[in-house]
Order: sequence, then structure tokens, then C-alpha cells
Amino acid sequence: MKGMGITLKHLFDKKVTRQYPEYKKETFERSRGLLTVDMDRCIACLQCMRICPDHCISIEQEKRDADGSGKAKPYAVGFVIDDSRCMYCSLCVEVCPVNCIYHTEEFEAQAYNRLELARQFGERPVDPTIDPKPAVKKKPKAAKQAPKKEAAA
Amino acid sequence: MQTVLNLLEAEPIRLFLSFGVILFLVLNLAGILTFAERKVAAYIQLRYGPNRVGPRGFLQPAADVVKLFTKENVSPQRSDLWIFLGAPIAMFLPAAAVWLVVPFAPRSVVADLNVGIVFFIALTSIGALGLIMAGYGSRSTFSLLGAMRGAAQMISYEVPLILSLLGVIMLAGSLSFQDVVNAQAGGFWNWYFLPQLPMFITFYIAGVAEARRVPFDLPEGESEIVGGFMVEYSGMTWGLIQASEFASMALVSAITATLFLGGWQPPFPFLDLGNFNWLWFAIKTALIIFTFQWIRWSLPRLRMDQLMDFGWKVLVPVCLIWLFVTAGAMLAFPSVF
Amino acid sequence: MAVTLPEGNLETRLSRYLDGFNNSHGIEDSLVEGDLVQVVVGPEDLPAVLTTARETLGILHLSFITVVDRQGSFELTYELLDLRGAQVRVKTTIEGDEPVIGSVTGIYPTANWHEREAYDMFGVAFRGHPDLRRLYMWQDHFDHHPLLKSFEISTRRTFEGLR
Amino acid sequence: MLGEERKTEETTLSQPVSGRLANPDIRDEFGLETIDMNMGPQHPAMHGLLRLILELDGETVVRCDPVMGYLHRSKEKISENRMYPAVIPITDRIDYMNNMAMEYGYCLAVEKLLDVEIPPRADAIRALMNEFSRIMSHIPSLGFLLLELGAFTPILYAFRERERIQSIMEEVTGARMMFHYIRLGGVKADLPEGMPEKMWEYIEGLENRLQPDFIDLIEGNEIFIARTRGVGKMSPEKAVEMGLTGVPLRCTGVEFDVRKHYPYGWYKNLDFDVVTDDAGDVEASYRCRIGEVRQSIRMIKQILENLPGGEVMGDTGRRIRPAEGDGIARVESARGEYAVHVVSDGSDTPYRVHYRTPCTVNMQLLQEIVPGHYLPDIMPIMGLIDPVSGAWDK
Repeated sequence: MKGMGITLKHLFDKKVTRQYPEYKKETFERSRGLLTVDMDRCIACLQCMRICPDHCISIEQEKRDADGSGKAKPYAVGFVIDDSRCMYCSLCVEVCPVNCIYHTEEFEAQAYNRLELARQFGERPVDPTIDPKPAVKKKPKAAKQAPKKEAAA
Repeated sequence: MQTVLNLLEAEPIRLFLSFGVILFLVLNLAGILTFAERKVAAYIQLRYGPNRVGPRGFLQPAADVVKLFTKENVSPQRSDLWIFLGAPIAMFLPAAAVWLVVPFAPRSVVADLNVGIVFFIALTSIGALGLIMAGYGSRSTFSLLGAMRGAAQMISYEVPLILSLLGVIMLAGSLSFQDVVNAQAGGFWNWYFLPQLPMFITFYIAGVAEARRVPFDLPEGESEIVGGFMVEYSGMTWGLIQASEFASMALVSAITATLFLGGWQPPFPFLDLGNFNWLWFAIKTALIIFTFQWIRWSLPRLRMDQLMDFGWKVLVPVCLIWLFVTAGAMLAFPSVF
Repeated sequence: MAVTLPEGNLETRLSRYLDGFNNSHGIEDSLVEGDLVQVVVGPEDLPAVLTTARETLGILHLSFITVVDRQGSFELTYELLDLRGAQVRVKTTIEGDEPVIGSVTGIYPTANWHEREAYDMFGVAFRGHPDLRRLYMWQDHFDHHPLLKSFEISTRRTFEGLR
Repeated sequence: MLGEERKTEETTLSQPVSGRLANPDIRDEFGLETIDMNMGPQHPAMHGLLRLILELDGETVVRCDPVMGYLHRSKEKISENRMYPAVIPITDRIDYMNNMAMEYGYCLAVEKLLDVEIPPRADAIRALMNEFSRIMSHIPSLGFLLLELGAFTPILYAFRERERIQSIMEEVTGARMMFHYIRLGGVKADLPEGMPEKMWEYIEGLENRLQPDFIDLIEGNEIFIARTRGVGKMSPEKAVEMGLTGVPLRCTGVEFDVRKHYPYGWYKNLDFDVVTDDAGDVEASYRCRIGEVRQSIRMIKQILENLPGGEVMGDTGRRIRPAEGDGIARVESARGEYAVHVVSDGSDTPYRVHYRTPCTVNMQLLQEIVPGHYLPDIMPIMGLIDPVSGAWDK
């Protein structure tokens, strides 16, 4: 029956709930919110698309001479992040060589339609329902060469 | 004007009118108590509770009722429909009808029956019927288990409930609530909870069990049998069951206040408020309701066998012993009583 | 405490385990490394080896059973712990597409659900299992064993209709 | 494919359900009929999505048959199709109450195959976060136990603590639940500025709050004792036979803790006790959990006092391709022994990953000890095992 006293004491304690829409939780420097892309810096290396465990990033690539250097380089004309699949693991952020994809402090992603959650960044929209190339299972070169050597020997 | 008042006080009209008033009060009481329950729960659990509808959430019960009325009333396909739909009414009406004999203030009681306590006991027993109807009618194993538990529990706890009243009846020498309250006049040392302390505690515990509150809420037992007898109810039938639960909780509190805590009698004679003595009654009832809620949010639930053990092996013997003590004391010192 | 757990030096215990296996069974291959004893046995010997492990050597805990689909053969790993710092790993390989192996539920009752899982995911049938039903997948109208390499999964977004 | 075996399965299924696991002593004492009842998968008190097929004789359970798979997401198959680093956020989702241990086990297993040296500071931070994660899982599980007994309040006190730890975790890792903090070769980032002091302050506060909010409120309650003492009682032989690990094993008196007996990482340097209890019932498991929270607090203090300096990430190279072979590692998660078996074929993705989650194994206990108990006792027994839906279904 000791518990009764404790509950009575808590009756007058300070309340700990936060009133959500008025008071939003503080975000930290490392908090992983919605992803966003700085398209000026993107070099369309497709590393984020490859590492993504959920295949939520689709990039449409094109050879284009964007910086006027006279050489046609890969250029991302379409870039879509599908928030309905993203699990905020931050792998794409770490893998990006030019730091063009990063987390914002936004964390409220809601929509009436799943398609609205696919956010387009490029100049041309990409259909998010079409699957990006899944992670290809590549054998390392050594493993591929080994049977050949045996055959040769 | 005077004739209208006289007409209103004429017997059949007065009864119907005041019964209407009581029904209105009880239905509102259920709403107010849901709100109070949620607020107390929230404050104990370090939350704020409902605070969006109306100022500080006061209109939350109204919003709940609107929601319940607009919800579809689903009944299981193979249920026994008449019994299924009759059960909430069979539960609500007895709980509301007992309020007829509860004295709110010196003159304000709907029907001052001279067998008021018997009326109270008789009508609370009917509550078990509604429970069994609900469990049987909805044709679900969970409901059936809940109803069986509920019937067993309510019938077992009826015994200590009645036994614990006997002491008060002996002391007051009457079965009328009004007489019992009058016998406790003159300050809190005259209230019956002092000479009848074991009976008071027994009545309180049995009352909690009758109102099916934690730790005796086995018929509902939401973590075992998912709401028990009312698992299949929805919409306003569910709301009616809920209203009857709250009404019977308030009823048990009111009866406890009447029989053991002096009803509308003020704790000290100089605090007599005259016509406003019903305030004392309200305060006492509210305090007891608060203890109900406090217990509910602090304690876990008993198991069926432990519940039965507690009822039959602890409460009933305590009542019987104290009954003999009271009777012996009345025989030995007739001058005191 | 009614359970007797092995005591003593880790190295002596490991060599005792290895000797125990070597003395009573034909072991195809064995390895001692760190706190690990690894033995490779034929599939028909496996229940007998585990009986030795539990009854004679007193290794009380079966940690898990892993099945690896090697496309044409199945590799089973039984990981045993003596709860005091030593691991014993029993490996066996079953050839063919319809693997059947003796159940060890009589020796280690905890193997019950491990074997049900292996049956569910790979179709490995355990002879003498008391209750060989699927553990995760639904019981009827599902004739696949999802962790086989021949069970292709598609990463295509299959909820177009829902969008 | 498996014609004959499939037939055995069918015959097993076509038998009357009541014949298989029932305890014949209890049933038909008076020639009564029993009720078949489905508890779950949608049941307000069930831990996640578990369906129990119960056979009841009045309130007494005669047979209990757990049916799992309602949250099966085939983590093992998914893991086979992801690159090694991309599996870590998936392991997070296995046991969503104690994610850190899930990541830790997988990383240890892959690191056995990788040629990488873990810096000592990374090891210490891993152990530190792991202990926080254990507190984060144990304290709500006490609350769940009380919730199942019908008391609603302790769970909210428990979640208050969990939320506060989650805030600390968010500041360190970036997420509140799915941390993805332990990486192959180390941890994602060093502790932020001023974090050790903050953790220290929180831990001291928790030590003070543990007594009133979780011990007095729960143990100082006669109804709690009446409901849990002697419920789910099992002998140590039974517990070892059933392959139990974690609290269900330790509450019977068998002293086994992976951190102590198969030490990994920074736990080799820490001084702590294995909390055991002799009773082997639900009350004993409650006391074990409280004891483990105290041990975790002790460990966190030790780690914070001697936090080594240096790097937090070992050099794994850009592409992670472990050597061929088996990598097996086990850690002590909040629920028991969690083991990961990674089979590598030398490519970018694992050939096979097997997760040995403690919940799956501990849940076998249900069909063994529930028959003979009353229906309301099932819930405390679930509280003893404290399973997590994501972990038993993988």
C-alpha cells in the first residue's frame, strides 16, 4: 500500500508531457530529420542510391556539360527522395563525396497520398514508383579469377 | 404561481418530475465523472489530460457523447439481438433508480421509502442480471468469461455488502435513509464510521467490487479478457454501459456518505448551512469518488480465486464478528445507544 | 543449484570436449581456436554427436541452428555453449535438394522451435520432430521456403495500386 | 519438393488440435467441456502481435499454443540483399526496445571476418550506449508487467525515464529509437561536448527515482506480490533444458550472462555482478530486472570515470568486403543471448545472416509452463519472458 502515497505525491508533481503543436521538441545537431539535396553540388555519382537500404532515392542521370569545362560529365536531371520509404539511417549522408545530401531539422512528413511524400529535387520529375536499380551483387575480382586460375593450372 | 407550485408538489407529478431531474443528473454525472476520472488519472501519471475541447477541456464529455451518438451501433452477426440490446438498459436503469431514495438534503429526497436500504440492496442485485445478459447476448468467449466472472463476483460481494449494513441498521433502528442520516446529527463524532469502522471498510471494499472498479474490475479485465462483457458493444450502447458504471460508482459513494459519513450532516454543528446542507453531501461524495479513482490508478488487479478468497474468508467473517460485537454492546450498554 | 555447470580451466575443457568427440565418433574435421571447438560430422552421425555432447560432456545449452543454402547442398551449424566460456560448433552438410536429418529435440528440447524455423525457412525436414509445423509463414496455401536462394525476391515497389 | 514431409505436416494438422500438447491431468476431471479461445494477435495487453490458441477449462488453461509470424519481415532475407553497412539499420528493427545490442551483435560478427582494430574509446562508447539501451528496455518492461496486471500508472513513469534516455540518445546518435550508431569498425561519432556530465547527472537522478517510483510503487504493493509470487514457477533444470537465457534463466538461479562468461568489447574491463534469484517466478524476474538496472548504472559510472581517449572509428576501408567464412558473435541483449551468424562469400553482401533472438527461444516456455495456470496468469508470465514482437518474428 506504499504505492498509494507515491501516486498521491505525483498528483501534485510537475507534469512532463509536452503540448505538441505549440511546443515542438528540441532538435540536436545530430538529429536526423528529412533529407534534402543541394542539387548544385550533386555530381550524380549514384553512391547514395546504391547504398540506400530502402531504395528510396532514384536519380535520373544524363551526360551534360554543366560547368562549361567542355567535357560532358554525369549530371542528375532528376532526383527524388521517397519519404514514405526512407528510414533516416543517414547512410547516404555519410557516403556522399561532396556532402550535397544532408538532414534538415524538419521531422513532420505527412500527406494524404503516398505520392506526395516523394519529394522531387531535379529539373525533371522522376517517377518514384519505378524501381531504382537494386544493389547488384558483385563478386570481388579475386573470387572471379580463382576458378580461371584453377582451370589454367 | 402558488397553484403551479402546489400542483408540482402533488404526488404523481412530483414523482415523475423529480425522477426526470434525477435521470438528467445521473446522465450528466456520468459525463462529469468521466472527465474527472481522466483528469485524476492524468495528474497522477504526470500528464495534463484532456485540455483541448473548451476551456481546460471542460467540454470533453460533451464531445465524447456527440462522438458516441454518431458512431454506428454494431452488433455481432450471431448475437441474441434483444438480449444484447437490452443489457445496457438493464444495467443502467437500476443504477439510476436507486438515486430515488438517496437523501440529498433534509427535505430533498424523491421517495422517502421507509425500506430505502432494502430498495437499494434489491436494485443493485439486478445489476448482475444486465451483466449476464450482455455476456450471453454478445456470443463471444471473452464476453462469456467476463459475464461469468462478473456474476460470481457481484453475487459474492453482495453478502459482505449487506452484512456490513446491518450494523448501521441496528444502531439507527430504521431502514430509511432519512432516519439513518438524522441519527448521525451533531458533529462528526456521531457519524457511524467511528463505531462501525470495520463495517465501514468492508462496505467500502464491497462497494468497490459492486461498482466493478480496480482492483476488482475482473469482469472487464482489459489486459486479460479485453473488456469482458462489453467487448462487443460500440456506440451509444457502450456509452450507456459506461454511464451505468459511473452512476453505480457515484451511487456507492453516495450511499457510503449517507450511511457512514452522516449524509448531509455538517462535520461540526456550527457549520450548518441550512438549505445548502446538500453541499456537505456533495463534498463527501466527491471525496469518496476521488479515493475510488486514486485506488484505480495505483493498484493492479486481483485474480479471480484471490478475489473470492478475500470476499468469503476475510470480509464476511469480519462483518459477522463486528455484528456480534455491536449487538453485544447494544445489549450491555442500552443507555448509550 | 541443481544444474551442474562445467568448471575448471578453459583449455583443458576444450581439449576434453575434442577428445570426447574424437573417441566416440568418426569426426571428419576438427578445429580448436580460442574458446571454440569446431567439429564437422556426417549428417547421419549428428544426433549421436549431440547426445555425446549433452550426456557425456555435459554441454547444456544449444544456442542456435543455422542452415545455409549452398545451392545443391545444405550446411547446418549447431552452436552449443557450456555456459562457462566454451563454444562447441558442430557442422554438417546434407547433399541434395530435399534435406532430411534426424531431430535433436529429444536431446535438446530447446531445438523444437529452432528446427521448426529451419523447416519453415529452408524445408529441412527433421526426422522424429514432435510438432513439425511452420513457425513464421502461414500454414496453408504457401508452398515456398523463403530463405532458399532459389526463392527470388523482388525489390520492385509492389504497392502501386495503393498509392 | 518435400512430398513426404509435407504429408506428415498435414496429418499433424488434421488431428484434433486439443490432442497434441494438452496436459491430460487437468482436463475432464468432471467430464466438462473446454472452451477454445484465441488470444491475440489483436489483444490490448499482448506484447506485439502474438496469437495464443488457448484451451480453457473455466479459467484454467489446459493448452497453450503460440502462433507467431504476424510481424515477420524476413530480416534474414533482406540482409542477404543489402551491402554490409546497410544491414545495420535493418538490425535496429529487430528488437526495437533494445536496438543498440542488435547493432552491436551484428557489427561484432562482421568484425570477426574483417581485419580491423577497434579503438578502445569506440569499445567503451559501445558498452556505454549498450548499458543505456538496457536500462531503456528494462524499465518499460517493468511498467508493462504492471500494465498487464491492471495497474496503468507505472508504465507512464517508466516511459518518462525512457523518454529522458531517448533524449540523451538522440543527442549522441541522432535518432530516438533507431540509432544506427554502432558501425563496422567503431561508432559513428564521438560523444558530443558535455555529454558525459549530462549522462552522469541523469544516472544519479535515476538512482534516486528508482526507489520510490519503481520499487516502492511496485514491490510495496500486496496485490502485486499476491499476483506474481509463485506464478510461472520453473526449476533451473527446466530453464536450462528449454534453452532460456537472460532474465528468465537468471531468475531461476543459474548464473549465466554473456557479458561475464563470454566477454566481448569493453566488458572485459568492467566490474559487475550477475544478478540471480532463486525463486524462478515472476516476482523473481522483477527483482532481477531491478538488480540489472542497478548493475547497468554501476557499469555506466565505471565507464564514464575511465573513458579512454583517441579515435572512435577503426580503418575498414571504403568498400567493406569481409573474408570468406563464418562470423559468429553473441552479446547479452536485454532479453538474453543474442547471437548473429554471418556467412560471407567474399562479396559486398552477406551470403547468409542468421539472428538468434532470445525472444524466439524464450517464448517456447509459454507452451510448457502456461498450462495449469489461470487465464489472468498468462500476462505476468509474458512479463517474465518480456518478449518483443520484432525480435521473435525477425
